Amino acid sequence: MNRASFHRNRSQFRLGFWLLLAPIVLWLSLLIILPHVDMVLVSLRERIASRQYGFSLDNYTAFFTEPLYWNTFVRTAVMSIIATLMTLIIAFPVSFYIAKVLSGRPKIALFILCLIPFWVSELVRTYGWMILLRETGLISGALQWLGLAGQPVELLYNDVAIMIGLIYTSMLFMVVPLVTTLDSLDNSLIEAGYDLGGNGWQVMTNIVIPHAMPGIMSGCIVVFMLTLGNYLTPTLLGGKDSLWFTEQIYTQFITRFNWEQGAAFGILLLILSSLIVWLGLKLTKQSFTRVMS
Amino acid sequence: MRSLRYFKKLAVIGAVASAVSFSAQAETLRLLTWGGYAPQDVVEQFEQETGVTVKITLSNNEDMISKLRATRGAGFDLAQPSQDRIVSAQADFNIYKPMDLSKIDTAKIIPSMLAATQKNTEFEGEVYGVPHVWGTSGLIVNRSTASTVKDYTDLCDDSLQGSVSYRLKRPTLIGFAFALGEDPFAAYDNPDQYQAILDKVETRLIECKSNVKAYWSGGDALLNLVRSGEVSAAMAWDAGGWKLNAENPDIRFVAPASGALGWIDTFVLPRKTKAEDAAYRWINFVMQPEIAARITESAGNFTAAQGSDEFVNDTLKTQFKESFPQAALDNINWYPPVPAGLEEMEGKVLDRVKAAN
Amino acid sequence: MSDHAVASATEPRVQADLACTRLSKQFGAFTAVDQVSFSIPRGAFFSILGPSGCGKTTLLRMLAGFQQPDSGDILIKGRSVLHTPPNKRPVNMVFQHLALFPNMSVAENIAYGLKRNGVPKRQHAALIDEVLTKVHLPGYGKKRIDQLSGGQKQRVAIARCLVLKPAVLLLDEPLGALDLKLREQMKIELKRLQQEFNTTFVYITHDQSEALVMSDQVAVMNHGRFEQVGTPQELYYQPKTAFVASFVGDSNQFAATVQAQTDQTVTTVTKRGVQLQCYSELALPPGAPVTLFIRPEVIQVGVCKPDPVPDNCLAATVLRILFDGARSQIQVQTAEGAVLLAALPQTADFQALTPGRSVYLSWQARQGLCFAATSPQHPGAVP
Amino acid sequence: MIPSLSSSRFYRVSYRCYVGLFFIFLITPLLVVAAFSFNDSLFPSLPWQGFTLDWYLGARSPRLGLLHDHALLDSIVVSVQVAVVTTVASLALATCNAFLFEREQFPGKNFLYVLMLMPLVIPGVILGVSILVFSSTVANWFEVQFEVELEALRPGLVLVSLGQFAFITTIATLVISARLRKFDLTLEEAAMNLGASRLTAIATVTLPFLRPALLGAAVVAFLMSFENFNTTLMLVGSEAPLTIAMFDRLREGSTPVLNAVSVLLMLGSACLALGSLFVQRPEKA
Repeated sequence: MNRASFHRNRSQFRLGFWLLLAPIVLWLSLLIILPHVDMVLVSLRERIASRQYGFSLDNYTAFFTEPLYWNTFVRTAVMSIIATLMTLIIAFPVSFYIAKVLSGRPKIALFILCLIPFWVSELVRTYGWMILLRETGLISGALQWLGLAGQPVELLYNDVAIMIGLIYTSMLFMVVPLVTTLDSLDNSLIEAGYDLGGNGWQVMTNIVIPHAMPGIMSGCIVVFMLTLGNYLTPTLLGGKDSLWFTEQIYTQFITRFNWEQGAAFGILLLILSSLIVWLGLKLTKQSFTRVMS
Repeated sequence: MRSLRYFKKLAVIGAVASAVSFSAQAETLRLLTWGGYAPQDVVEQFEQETGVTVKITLSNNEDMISKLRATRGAGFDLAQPSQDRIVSAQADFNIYKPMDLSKIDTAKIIPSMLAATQKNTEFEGEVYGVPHVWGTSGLIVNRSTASTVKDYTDLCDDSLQGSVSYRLKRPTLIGFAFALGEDPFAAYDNPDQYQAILDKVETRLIECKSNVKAYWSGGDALLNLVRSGEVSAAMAWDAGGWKLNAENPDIRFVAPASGALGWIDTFVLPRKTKAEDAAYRWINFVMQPEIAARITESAGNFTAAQGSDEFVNDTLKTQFKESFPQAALDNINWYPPVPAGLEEMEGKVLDRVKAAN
Repeated sequence: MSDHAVASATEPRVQADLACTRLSKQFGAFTAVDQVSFSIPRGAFFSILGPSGCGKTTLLRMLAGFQQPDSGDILIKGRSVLHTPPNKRPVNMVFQHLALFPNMSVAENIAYGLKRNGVPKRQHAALIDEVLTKVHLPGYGKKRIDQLSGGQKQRVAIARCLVLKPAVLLLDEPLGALDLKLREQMKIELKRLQQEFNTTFVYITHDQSEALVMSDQVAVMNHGRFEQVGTPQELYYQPKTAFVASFVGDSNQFAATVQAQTDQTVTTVTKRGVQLQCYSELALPPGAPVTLFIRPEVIQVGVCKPDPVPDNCLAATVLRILFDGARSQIQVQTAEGAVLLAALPQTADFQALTPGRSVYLSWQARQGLCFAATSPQHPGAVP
Repeated sequence: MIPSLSSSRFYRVSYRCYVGLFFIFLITPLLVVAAFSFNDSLFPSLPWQGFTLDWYLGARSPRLGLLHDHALLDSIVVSVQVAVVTTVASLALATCNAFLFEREQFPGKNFLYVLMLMPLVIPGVILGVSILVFSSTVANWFEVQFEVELEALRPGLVLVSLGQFAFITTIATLVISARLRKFDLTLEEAAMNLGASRLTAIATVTLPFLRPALLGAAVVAFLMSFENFNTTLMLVGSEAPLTIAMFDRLREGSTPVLNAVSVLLMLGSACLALGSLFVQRPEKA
């Protein structure tokens, strides 16, 4: 009847339970919780003199009083949201095509084709875009050859380049959950939608999208997190104006040796990301655990 | 059952791999250095002569300090930060170990440089650095497209829209300060005055921003920018300029009118160095004139090794003389040690420049 | 009410392969198995029949060791196995969905238990061949599970257990997933196997036909208790409770009140006012509410009034014909409005029967059963 | 919309074009990287200077090819070591987690589950930073209190592996849990019924059932570790894994030897991905 209870009420399995519980607790506490607690503590410290530190909120006030940090923060968030939405818009028709239009061998082939580029390091992918977009790169060359540009065009080092890089790099994490949820949608539901007089748009908004919502949200969350936390793409593709919050964190840690400020930024980024994810889930009425697993 | 065996196999491989990777090898010299300072042939010769394996990590000043800061001076056996960045880092983070000059063949080092480094790297009565490679930061100019550039501020000339590059790091601030008629080094000990200079530089750099194609961060990246013609004038190291000059005579390294910025990269011992002997052996090895000359050829910069010039090829010597007539040589502004706290002020300026539109 | 059902089997006999005494199991406030006692003689085919949720699966899982009883004892070959873990009990189980290991071949599935029980490896092949021959699957050892048909899987699942020569084989509705034809074949096959291996089978099912066809003894279980234990014939012809009467076989059911009782013949009046004669072993006071059970096949259908008039005779109109070959039935309505099902006689007279015709229904009082209406009714039958 | 519903030819053709464009978008950067690894030029951009294999075979600087570039080759070895350790560790823990979440009931289970998912919503850089900060705190404390130097807690391969392990475990747990959820528990009971102890039942029945998921998770974990950058960047010590080594070179503006490494990576990843598909296929048939 209740199978789980059978495993529970046998004393010999209690030991097994603790043995299963111990590693996960160790993992989460030592590698996730305590480090973040410690990061909060460090962020509340300030260098008073050489090798002397004291409690202070300055690292946070610096964030709020220095418009630069604010701007970077907002810019990162806004660009991440835009990149996430654009990834969704680009990926959805393709996912739908793979999940619903195709079947059998072409379907598997196309799905794998979707995945393979992403088994390659993000660095390589970004590198590819650098080669394509730079002034002496392929696209610029092609434009000149076609006579569409009279002189080399610089396509690298601007926000569009960052956006392309971000979307490209996140695509997999959108396509996979979308294909999975769309695949689980019974074709007859779509047929029924038409049969009952719906048009394409209505069927899409009333049947397909509500069904795919968990997949959409899970894709969006993962893509958003990856984008927000991306360091490579904005650094390599972004130009002289490119500002990314992770870059700020990196700079504080590596270039300025200012761990205290970096830790404060880290905490702020974490709060920001949690807040946006939470808002997204609230707006779409999805549950975190359901969406993520 | 098969999968069990599979995992056992995996586990064994994993264990072996980790044992190999994580066990510290005593006879290894882990060198934290700049690109070109430890060319492959020199390393091979050293390894053959001493039996010590050399493991190289390429880095720059900030990276070096931050890596050593994170490890509190462990993980590497010998590092090569610039002489002006040693004392403040030592004061804040205690990451270095005093140098035992008696173990170094000081006769092989140019005395004036040794003395200067000794003075600049002294902290609480101990000396931390010995000089190795020295050079300057100045301007790389493509004469066919940017012949007007004579000083740092000329990079802001309207004719150079979108074809200029420099690093968004402290040398740029210092260089511009000199070009704007200030003496930032004199203001090192006066934060208010220094801030005023920085403000001035900041304004200028922000005005100048539309000229910038990209801020470079690695030497070769800049070379590629100039080489491909994407950038026609840049603030950069002399060695890069000479390298490009050899490929394309139109490109030259120019000592700016307000003076090139002179730096000396040193040898320092991280506090928890595990191969101190090997480190001293390496220092003495690379300071031999012939070896030092080979490093000069690879790095493009001259070393502090006595008499190595003889072994350096003529092209480099000619290039050096072209870029540095006596007046320019005398005009070099050598970096004094950076007092702690200054870099934070500079950092904020750099951030604001980056953020400006 | 069910106490008498188990009275004959409370004390385990020495001969019994399996015996339970006052076995109980609670899940929170819910009593799944309530003081069940029984014993099964060696080599018997014993079925436990009951609706889903009656506790039969829980009972079986306690026998297999997957669930600990709250109280009571389980004896296998006279020894208590309460503290024996499932893998050490001399019982084996054929699971509802068979639980064949999909990653192993047929032979590997059968060898699994041999390996665990320390049978030397060199004997495996012979044992496997032998058992596969007995289940009529010779040479199937190399096949993968997903290459087998439903019936073949059944046999492998049984072979996998029987090769271990268990004292008792437990079967948890193993035919549930099969289609009707195959199920009919497997019933016969199971019976044959049980006789060939001469092993005690404990078979649980909610399908009365499976239980009746195969079993030597059937226990009807409801709400955690055994309502009645007996041979299939006893259950069918002499149900001891209303539940057994309704659960075993088809019945027309009527709620009625007692008018009078003479000996074992009871005169009742249904809610619609039809007077019917029934049989009851128990004394029922006049006015007591009762439930009547009349099986469709005992009802004689005639086009004219039978003579002499039997104990019960009703005039009715044919509502519809439910044609099902040999099992065809007619649905009729009496003048009072009561609806009944009756077996359609397979004679030429009735070939042309059409709805709207008048017929006479008749049966003897002994063929109608009557129980005090306290037990909840079986939901299947509509009066 | 779906094939069973009729649609206009224009719609179908334009839909197909869109999907085609999408795949061109996906594949072009990789093709370009691969193509330029054969360009006879010192840096990977136009003009095309002719075909060469120098970036694979070249023995002398500046045309130092991949096969002679010891620094790059070493970093590949480092990456493989880290990836193997991370994969084995995260798979072991993930399997435990899957059993814990799928089989056990305990107070606070939901909370623990949410906590287990957290690494998915922590940016990699922050994860790296926090582990760096914490391990430094611990190591410094030991140094001050006991004058012991815990080298493992200083940036280096141990921390890199731990950092990657911290989030890869979550992904592996999700993959393995999903498969374990589909496992019919009666199979384990059947095994016990046939005489197996609980552990034997798990080893002989449950783990073989999980095998495709374990393999899949292993491939994913290996690749994620191999290509991880954000977390590794903050934790790396004297030995750099490939992504870090490549990043350093990229910042420096390196030669097309980077393209050559990339081609190697693509081939390796493709083999691994296809191999894992091949391994999983019979299970689905």
